[in-house]
Amino acid sequence: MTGQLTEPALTPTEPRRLPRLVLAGRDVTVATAFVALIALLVVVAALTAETFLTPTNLTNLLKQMVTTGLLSFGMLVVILTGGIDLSVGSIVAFSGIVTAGLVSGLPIPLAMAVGVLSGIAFGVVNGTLIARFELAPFVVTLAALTTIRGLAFVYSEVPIAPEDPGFFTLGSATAGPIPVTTLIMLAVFLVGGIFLTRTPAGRSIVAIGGNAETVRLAGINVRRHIVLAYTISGACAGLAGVVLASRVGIAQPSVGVAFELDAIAACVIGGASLAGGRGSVRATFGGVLVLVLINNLLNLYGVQSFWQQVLKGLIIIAVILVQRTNRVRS
Amino acid sequence: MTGQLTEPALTPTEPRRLPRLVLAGRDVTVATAFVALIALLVVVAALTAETFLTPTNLTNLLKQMVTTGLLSFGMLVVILTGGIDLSVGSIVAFSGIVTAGLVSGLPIPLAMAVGVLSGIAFGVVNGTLIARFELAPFVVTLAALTTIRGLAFVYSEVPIAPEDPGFFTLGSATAGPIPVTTLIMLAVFLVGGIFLTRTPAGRSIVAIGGNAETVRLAGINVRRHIVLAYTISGACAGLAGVVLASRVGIAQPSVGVAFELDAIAACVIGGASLAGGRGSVRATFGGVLVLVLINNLLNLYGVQSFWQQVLKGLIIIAVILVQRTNRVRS
Amino acid sequence: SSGSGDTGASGGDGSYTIGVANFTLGGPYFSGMDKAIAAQAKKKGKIEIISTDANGDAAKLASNVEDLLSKNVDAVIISGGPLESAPAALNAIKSAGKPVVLVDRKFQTGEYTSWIGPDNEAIGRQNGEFLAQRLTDGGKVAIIKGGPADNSIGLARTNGVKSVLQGKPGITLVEAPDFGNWGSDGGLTVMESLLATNSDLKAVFCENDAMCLGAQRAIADAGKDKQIIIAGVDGQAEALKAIQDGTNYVVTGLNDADVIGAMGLDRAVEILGGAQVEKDTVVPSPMITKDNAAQYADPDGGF
Amino acid sequence: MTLELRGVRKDYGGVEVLHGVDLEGRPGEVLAVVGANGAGKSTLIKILSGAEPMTAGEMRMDGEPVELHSPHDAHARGIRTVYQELSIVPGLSVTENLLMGGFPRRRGLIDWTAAHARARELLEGIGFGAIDPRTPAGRLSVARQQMVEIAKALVTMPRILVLDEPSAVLAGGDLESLFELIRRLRERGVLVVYVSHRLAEVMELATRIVVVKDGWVIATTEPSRTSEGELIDLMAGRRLEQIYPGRRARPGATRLSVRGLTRAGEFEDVSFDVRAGEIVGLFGLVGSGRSELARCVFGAEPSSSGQVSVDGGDVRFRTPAEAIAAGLALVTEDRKRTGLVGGMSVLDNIALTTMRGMRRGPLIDAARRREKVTAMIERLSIQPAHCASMRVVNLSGGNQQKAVLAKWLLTEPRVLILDEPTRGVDMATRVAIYHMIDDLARDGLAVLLISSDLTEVMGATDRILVMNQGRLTGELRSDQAGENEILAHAIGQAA
Ligand SMILES: Nc1ncnc2c1ncn2[C@@H]1O[C@H](COP(=O)(O)OP(=O)(O)OP(=O)(O)O)[C@@H](O)[C@H]1O
Ligand SMILES: Nc1ncnc2c1ncn2[C@@H]1O[C@H](COP(=O)(O)OP(=O)(O)OP(=O)(O)O)[C@@H](O)[C@H]1O
Ligand SMILES: [Mg+2]
Ligand SMILES: [Mg+2]
Repeated sequence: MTGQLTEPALTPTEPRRLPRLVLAGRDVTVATAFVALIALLVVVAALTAETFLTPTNLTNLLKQMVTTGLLSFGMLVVILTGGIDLSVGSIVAFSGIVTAGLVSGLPIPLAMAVGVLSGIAFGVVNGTLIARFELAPFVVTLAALTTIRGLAFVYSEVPIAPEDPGFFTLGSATAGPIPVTTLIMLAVFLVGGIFLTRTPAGRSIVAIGGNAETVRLAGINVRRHIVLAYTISGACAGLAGVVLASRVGIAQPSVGVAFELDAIAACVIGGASLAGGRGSVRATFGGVLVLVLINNLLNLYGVQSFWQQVLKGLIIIAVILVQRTNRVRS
Repeated sequence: MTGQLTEPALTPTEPRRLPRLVLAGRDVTVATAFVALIALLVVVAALTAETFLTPTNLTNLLKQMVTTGLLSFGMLVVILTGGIDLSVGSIVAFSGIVTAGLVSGLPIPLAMAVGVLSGIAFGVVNGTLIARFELAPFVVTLAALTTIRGLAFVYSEVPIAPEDPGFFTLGSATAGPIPVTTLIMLAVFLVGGIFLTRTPAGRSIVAIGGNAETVRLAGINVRRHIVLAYTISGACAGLAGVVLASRVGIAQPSVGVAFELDAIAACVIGGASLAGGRGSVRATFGGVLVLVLINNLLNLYGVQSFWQQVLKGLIIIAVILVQRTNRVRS
Repeated sequence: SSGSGDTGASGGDGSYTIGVANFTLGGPYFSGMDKAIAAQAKKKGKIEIISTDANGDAAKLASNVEDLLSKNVDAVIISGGPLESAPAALNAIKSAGKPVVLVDRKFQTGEYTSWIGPDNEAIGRQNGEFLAQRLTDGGKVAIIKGGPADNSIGLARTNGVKSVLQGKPGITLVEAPDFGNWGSDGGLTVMESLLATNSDLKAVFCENDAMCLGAQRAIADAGKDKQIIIAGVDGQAEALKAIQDGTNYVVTGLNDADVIGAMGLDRAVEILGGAQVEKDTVVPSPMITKDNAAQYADPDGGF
Repeated sequence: MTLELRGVRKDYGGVEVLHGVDLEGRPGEVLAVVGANGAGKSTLIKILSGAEPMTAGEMRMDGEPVELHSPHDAHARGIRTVYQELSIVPGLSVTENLLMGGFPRRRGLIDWTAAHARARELLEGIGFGAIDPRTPAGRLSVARQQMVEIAKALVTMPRILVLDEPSAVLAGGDLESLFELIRRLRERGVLVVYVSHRLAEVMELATRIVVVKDGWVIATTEPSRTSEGELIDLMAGRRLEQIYPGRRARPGATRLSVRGLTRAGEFEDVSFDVRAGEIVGLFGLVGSGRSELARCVFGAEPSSSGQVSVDGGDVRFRTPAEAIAAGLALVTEDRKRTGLVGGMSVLDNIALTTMRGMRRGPLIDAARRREKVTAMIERLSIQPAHCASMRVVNLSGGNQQKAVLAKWLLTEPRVLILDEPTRGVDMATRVAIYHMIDDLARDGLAVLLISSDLTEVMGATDRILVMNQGRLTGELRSDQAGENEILAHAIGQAA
């Protein structure tokens, strides 16, 4: 007798890991904890800073989350694939200055479309270099950060302030109490959420971050989806640039330095894994809220700028610590 | 014998594995290509920019690589573990300003030691948060970037220029034609190279980046080694801050913004994988050379500032493309 | 003081190579300065300019200066931007025995040959006085700073404003906790935060025009452009236009990169020609209001 | 669907690992491919599935020459493959892993309700109904993950189904479901290519058997015309006289003692001893908690209560380092995740546990390290023999397993815990491993052998512990225990 006997057919006694439901419920728990955290921040804010709940401040909050929000969604898509996009801040500058520059010659909507398109174009280039030539996302987008910033200055060294008041409309219009730009950002999150959870392309992007080889073996074009991810990020950055220029009323080639860091922070505060495959649209939006709330609160308390920086870093650490404890306790 | 043999059993002595050396030689090939690339850059530089080979310019080159070099070595150690350290630029600022601030009260070497120690302390905190609390390196060091920069300003909002000329000695002394600071950096690379290839701690750091769980099960304290990696990075950044302040003669709390990007770029140009486990000290040094050469050449050619940025990004892409082609062809 | 006239070089054949070391070109004021120097050199003829950019890195500035010296320039002009001092660079120039002219930024330490720049505190005082005149009934004045005191230019401007307004009856000062980072977008967000905490502001002073332009939008969005007036510094083209158009942007202090840059080059040439020159030259910064804005609005100016 | 391979060659960086393989298969056949570790089975399969191009040779389907440029090409032609290494996306649900290639949609969007329903239907249809399609695949046991992999290949009915060691991580009912499935696929005219080291199942399932050795096909036969013994001899290239060493236990003093060890939710109140010179088997069905137990004993995970001691004393190891210092070694069951550092060389991997001991001053004594590692490579005959500087991932599966073993033997342990050490290991290597364990035990080593392979547990040990749902349910002497008795304990139905 040399071979191995196969055991007689056994009833597949479900293993004893009954409390699996708790595990499966893990996401719910974390999400709840996260919502609780934001709620706590808001309540503390409302109780301690008298101006927090004033309409002006709430509108401010809504306005100030737009840029970070738009960039964060694009960043999330890229992070899900296991990549990163450091070039978004430079794209914001480029698309803004190009739009402002074109306003004198083109109809405003067209000029703005060109701004967004420039972001898309940069995204396609980033994505192609990363997917087609298999270069590290960090370096490619780092190089893009430098190059695109340079191009923004080459386009115009000086700020451009379009004369046409129509240029400001997008940035200053409100629908009821809510700024239109905020609505645009919310729409991006909404459509983006559906895209990531309900479309094959979105699911493929998530799956690629989990295990690209498996996705390739499933007959899905991995490269094309990676390009798509960077294109979405580029588009979001382009849109953010246009919105920001319209809101400020003046486009500067120097704007947007280090914007990528806030966007990445928002994703990670929202529980996204920089290794890819894990991250949620809703939680990322929560991350944006946390960041904006922190800034807003520190300002309302009148905390001095350097101490703001010190505290901001510490608060981010505290938030992800709380998050982690929750995840581990599951 | 009931089996029907279709072919006679062959003696398993076919000499089919001879060319293995080629495989083993793969690394050599890439390294050679990389050296060739740098040599090419130098030759092109020497032929096209007449001032390139002047002693002043060569000394300039040697001086200019110090900060990036020191930061890159520390960054490599962290990257090998699969992490990243975004806080190095802020540590440079903090250690510089603290050193300059202490010079009035302490002997210069002691003040400088405190500067380096501050870097070490930040590294220990980073490492502990990452290893002990299992937080994502990107976010921890991003938060540290913010906090430490804030602390540098809290320490002194205004720049500090020590009166004592002894403060400049470190930054301006030369040994023969070679600046002492360059020698310090070279020493760090040399000792660092031995550390990573020849000591248990160094090998453990490399292995952790490859598969931390395997390393833990092999009885190696993974956390301690991760803390060690960030400590080394912090120490390098602290040293870089001291050296920089001494060289410039004045310490500014705003110095060092985005320094981390060049350090990371140097590592990746040198073939390090941001996923950890892969990277070499020599190639990272090559990466530093490439970056410094690019800057120097663009200056010598008198390329206009913004075009320099544009080109710098494109050249980085080109370099990693060439590198990759070589690796794939192997 | 010496003007920006076409005096030409008074020694040799008047052909020189002059190195320009910029700390950064990443702001319109600084790139304007660089261009003004080059333009003036071209106007003079026979002068070659080698311009470098340190990209905001003090060590690189030192390297760039060493680099310029190795190319054997006759003089160096340093546009130090927010840099407080550059001992290594100044020492290198000194040991090479070359003259160095500082434009805009006067270094706190180290030896230089000559400095040409504005009196920032005076600009601040000027703004303060104008605001005091306008706010006869008193009111809250906000101050938006560009960055930390590690850049003493801004500090000097703010101190100037404060020195006038502090103690004026009925006037209170509010300093924004956050910095506007010298940009319009920063000015906008800081102003928004200010408006949330201080709805009763009567005026706002920003350490430069770029931030004022952002603040102006925030004020307009909040519908308070009738309530709040704005004061800035620099004379940026868009600011001049806003002042000329009679908006709530009421005043700025001219800190003209064109003038300073041109004077800086002239000064370097004079020194090379062996002339005895004033060590420090303060370039007057006229106050610009609706009344005189048209006269300074220069459609072709670099800035 | 007939499949033909003619003169297929493959080299990796100049090293030829297949030397002109010919293969033929017809619809309704189960073509078993057997061979020693590193013989080239997986390589052959990668070529079949379009994952790797062949260096030379030809592939024909129904007489038509075909060229596969990608796995996608293979899919399009009805070839589906289940690889040796698991390749699920752990973060995604079972449903998504299954339907990744094409989801049911409504108005352009994925219809998740329909998708889950379809996944459930699919799993039930192939006898894997115990898997909940909504669970994230990464949370399933390794066995269940493997079943998901198999189900994935059957989402659209393939014409050729290639299975690379599908049974290596399956046992009991799961395994039976798989065999049933393969029989049904045969009936539907699918050509099944089946790679396995378990010759009993090969004899049971296969219609034809192809023996691969060192990159050549050395024999093609049928179950009715051969025997397990003959196959083993063919694969090994020599006669294997005795699979299991004849053991006569003369155990010494107690080496490893576990008392009342509990880890909440995983296992409870486990007590046992292993004595010097003894080989104790730990049998149980997949998921019975054996691996968890081993990890807790080793200090890799905290336990809730209880004691572990080596050579006396009451301790509980808090870290693997403490356990190793006390003389414990653990060969884990999942070499890819917990046994190897894939990107490093074989040398670095084998030396990982002993770096600190091999120092001269602060530096590693490179010469001594190489010498020790080379000796161990030789002793375990890890192939290829000069593999020290190769990246460990480029070894074949069985040789990787040996590298893990080598790493632990270098620590000269007093207690060796082996968790499924022969999973995916060929018979000749197994025999080597059994004899090696036996030798080590004779020198006084205490061995705990965790296995889901009943024959192995009965043949290679002195004593058998049986585990069921986190509790020890039986203890038997190997030479007296019967299969049914052991299994009864394993399913908790012993009298
Ligand atoms: N990517 C690779 N690079 C270099 N050599 C490789 C690579 N993949 C496989 N090999 C070599 O090819 C040979 C055949 O390996 P293969 O994985 O096909 O063996 P196998 O028969 O499947 O063995 P096992 O039973 O252990 O799984 C081995 O010697 C292996 O080292
Ligand atoms: N929480 C978990 N999530 C995912 N997989 C798990 C989890 N816990 C255990 N596993 C896996 O499930 C398998 C069952 O492990 P366990 O130790 O409970 O049983 P076992 O008797 O050793 O079974 P096996 O024969 O599979 O090793 C292991 O391979 C382990 O990796
Ligand atoms: Mg195999
Ligand atoms: Mg197990």
